[in-house]
Amino acid sequence: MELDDQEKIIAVINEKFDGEILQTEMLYDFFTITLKKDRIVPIIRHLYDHPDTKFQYLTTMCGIHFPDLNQIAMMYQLHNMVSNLRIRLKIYLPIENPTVPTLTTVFPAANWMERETFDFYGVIFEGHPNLKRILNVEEMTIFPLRKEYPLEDQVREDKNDSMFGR
Amino acid sequence: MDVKEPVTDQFYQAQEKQYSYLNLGPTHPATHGIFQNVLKMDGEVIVEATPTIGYIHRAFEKLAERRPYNQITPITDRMNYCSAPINNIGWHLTVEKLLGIEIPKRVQYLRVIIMELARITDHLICNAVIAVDTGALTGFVYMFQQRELVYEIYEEICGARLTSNVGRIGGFEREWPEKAWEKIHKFLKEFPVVLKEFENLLNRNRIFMDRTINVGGISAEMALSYSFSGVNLRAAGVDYDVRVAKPYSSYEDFKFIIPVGKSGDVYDRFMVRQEEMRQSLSIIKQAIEKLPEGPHHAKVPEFYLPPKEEVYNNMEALIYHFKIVMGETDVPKREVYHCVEGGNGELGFYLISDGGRTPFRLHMRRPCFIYYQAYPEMIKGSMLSDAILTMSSMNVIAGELDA
Amino acid sequence: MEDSTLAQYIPIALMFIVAVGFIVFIMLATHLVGPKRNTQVKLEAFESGIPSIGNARIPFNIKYFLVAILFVLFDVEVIFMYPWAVNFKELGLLGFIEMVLFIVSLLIGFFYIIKKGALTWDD
Amino acid sequence: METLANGIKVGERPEGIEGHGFFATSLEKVVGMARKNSIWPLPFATSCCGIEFMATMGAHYDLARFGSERLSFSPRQADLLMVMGTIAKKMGPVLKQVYEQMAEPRWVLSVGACASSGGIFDTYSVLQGIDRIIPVDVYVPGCPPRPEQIIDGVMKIQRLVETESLRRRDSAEYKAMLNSYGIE
Repeated sequence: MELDDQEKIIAVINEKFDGEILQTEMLYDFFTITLKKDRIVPIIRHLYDHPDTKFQYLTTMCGIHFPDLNQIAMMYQLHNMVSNLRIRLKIYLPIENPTVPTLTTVFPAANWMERETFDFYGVIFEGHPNLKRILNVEEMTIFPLRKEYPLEDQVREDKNDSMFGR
Repeated sequence: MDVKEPVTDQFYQAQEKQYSYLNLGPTHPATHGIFQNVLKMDGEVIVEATPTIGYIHRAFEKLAERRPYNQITPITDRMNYCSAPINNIGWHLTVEKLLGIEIPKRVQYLRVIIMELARITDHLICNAVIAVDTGALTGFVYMFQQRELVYEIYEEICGARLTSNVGRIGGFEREWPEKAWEKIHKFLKEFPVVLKEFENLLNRNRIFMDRTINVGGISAEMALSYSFSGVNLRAAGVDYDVRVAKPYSSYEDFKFIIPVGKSGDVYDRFMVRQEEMRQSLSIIKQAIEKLPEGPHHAKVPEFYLPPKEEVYNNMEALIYHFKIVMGETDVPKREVYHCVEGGNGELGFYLISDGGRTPFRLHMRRPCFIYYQAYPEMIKGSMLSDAILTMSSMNVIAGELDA
Repeated sequence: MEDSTLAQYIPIALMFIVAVGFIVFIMLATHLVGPKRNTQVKLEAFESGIPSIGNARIPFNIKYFLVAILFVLFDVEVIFMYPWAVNFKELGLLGFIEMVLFIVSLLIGFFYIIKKGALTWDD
Repeated sequence: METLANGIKVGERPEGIEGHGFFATSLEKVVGMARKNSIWPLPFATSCCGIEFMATMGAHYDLARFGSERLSFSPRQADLLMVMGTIAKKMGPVLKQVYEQMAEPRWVLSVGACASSGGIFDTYSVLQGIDRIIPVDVYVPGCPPRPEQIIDGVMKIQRLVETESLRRRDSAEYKAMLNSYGIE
């Protein structure tokens, strides 16, 4: 993605949301923009509609837990199929109450992706049609993908750690 | 009571409409996998479907955070187990992109050959299952026999039949044995004949066409809004294929067309897969003709296990060998996303490494998980038998659905 | 040999008894020999492993019932044609006319059904 | 395996008193032999082992040679519950329900490392082995096991079926074993 494309995208964002961009960098072939957390959906809607950018395909979305920063990052990847451009938007949420407005208004595909992120990281998506756990058992209380929870399930009795020299 | 007005009408309006609930549940022969749909039915017609998934959720993403980089390959081929080599090589391409390893041309061509073989087997099983769901049971047995031939090719190359764990970061673990080439040539000669037979059985078959044409269709806009990718998107009319949009592993050297459907129904998906199998065959032939000479792995000993005689003779190889086997190789602190054209869509790996021995975060873009959301939309108002046909034509694989 | 006509039927009766007897014997034997464990869970309805919701006995559309009954009706009509078809030659022209009358009377019923709209499926 | 005059090999028959034109043996042996060669499997196929089971049922390896041609997807007519693939915790109650609704006498074949012990997925969401919730008769190792291994597992089940006494299912220790799993 050449330089002028990057400027164009930054210009489009700054046109209506000046000061929202915290940092932009070029990671391999992905233009990554880190934004403030509260106006993410209007920005994505703006990128969706704007004739210069027209990012109308949500490739994927996931959460990332940074224990040392005490934050949960949300990563959205958008794709403009006509001009084959891909960008990645990142926002950082405090771990106490990670809440983000839902993206299902713009992309219906975000429905299950958000439910999965809620299931793994506990990020609350305001306005989501039915925000429930999708992959895990409903009665599960912890958010398993967070770093502080162990990988193995704790109720097993046969594989105690002495066997593995831990 | 007014005699002229028939009594039944009042009785009929008085009763509000009752629906029956059918459980297309986890253990159901028609779902070809483990997902559950509670169907709200009015007689035979489906009014509403509420899916429930996660019945074989195995926490791949958490598991990947505890394993060194070359030990994650066995996990990836348990995602879409119908075409395991594509997942493995997709993962290896991601790590090589992160490390910036330069892959020799020969390895890229070998990878293209085994990925196209895997694509053929994936489409084989899906088309055979569509045939089974419309009642043509014999098609499945013949198609599965072809899959056995490809299993034998996998055995020659990497020892395993289904979960192949093929290749390493940087190339293949050994040069492909002579027997593997023999079997590939035999497969290339035999398979088109059987594929032609299977097509004559089904393509212009009156029953098959009536059962599949404009059943479970989806428009291009709706497919894009639900982030479809792969065969289901191409059947809806959008010609997006990762091998052409973002060529990887020297796909740009080969000439192949992308079959595109019109109305996105089951018949289009079936035909797109049939044509893609033929395109894969032509890619394999081109790759075999233009196969360059050269090593079967890149010169990067700190990630690719050095050969044994080197390990015994010089010191660096011994250190590299020890670090790789103990999984202590440190990876620079970077973030990368790489996507591959999998059996049923764009299979992406979003990898963040924090310099340690295991990935900090690995998110897998699983095409099944994303496009299966549209299933309740697609079967609203259709008959029950069409709903089962739509599900098998979308090639939803449970392992990839709830990773 | 006055009971000869009756005697002819003994083999058929024997074959009938053996058939029915075999079925009864097998059912009884498996019932007695086979182990049984009628627990409460086992007697519940099996719905793909999930406790079933809703109730199956609800009023459903009349068209399903109509199609079934009409099939039975016309199937019985076909059964009457078998004896006629077997000795088609002996019955000659008279038998043929009788059968045509029989079929025409049922065809009238068929047109009535079509006009009445009993067979329209997607309302 | 004795061969007749015209070269046809005869399967091993249960021992019994043999005379001119008759053969007498205990009812148990006859019922055992009948059951052994007509097992109806319930393929509880969840993930990769399910695809390997398709290969076993395919023309190349053909499980039908051992008498289990007819798969029964409803537990009512199933004799052998073949659990193939990973069983997550969400799937546990479903498996227990299917097992309890199977008609007696019933056997369980746990195919693959995931079903037998959770396999490589030692994670928070996977049931570490189905013998935590239902009694298992034969375990088949492998991830996924080759079709020959699955067939070997079915042959071991056949040996169990043949030598099982008719009154085992009503005996006290069988009931105690079931109660230990919470199945009455």
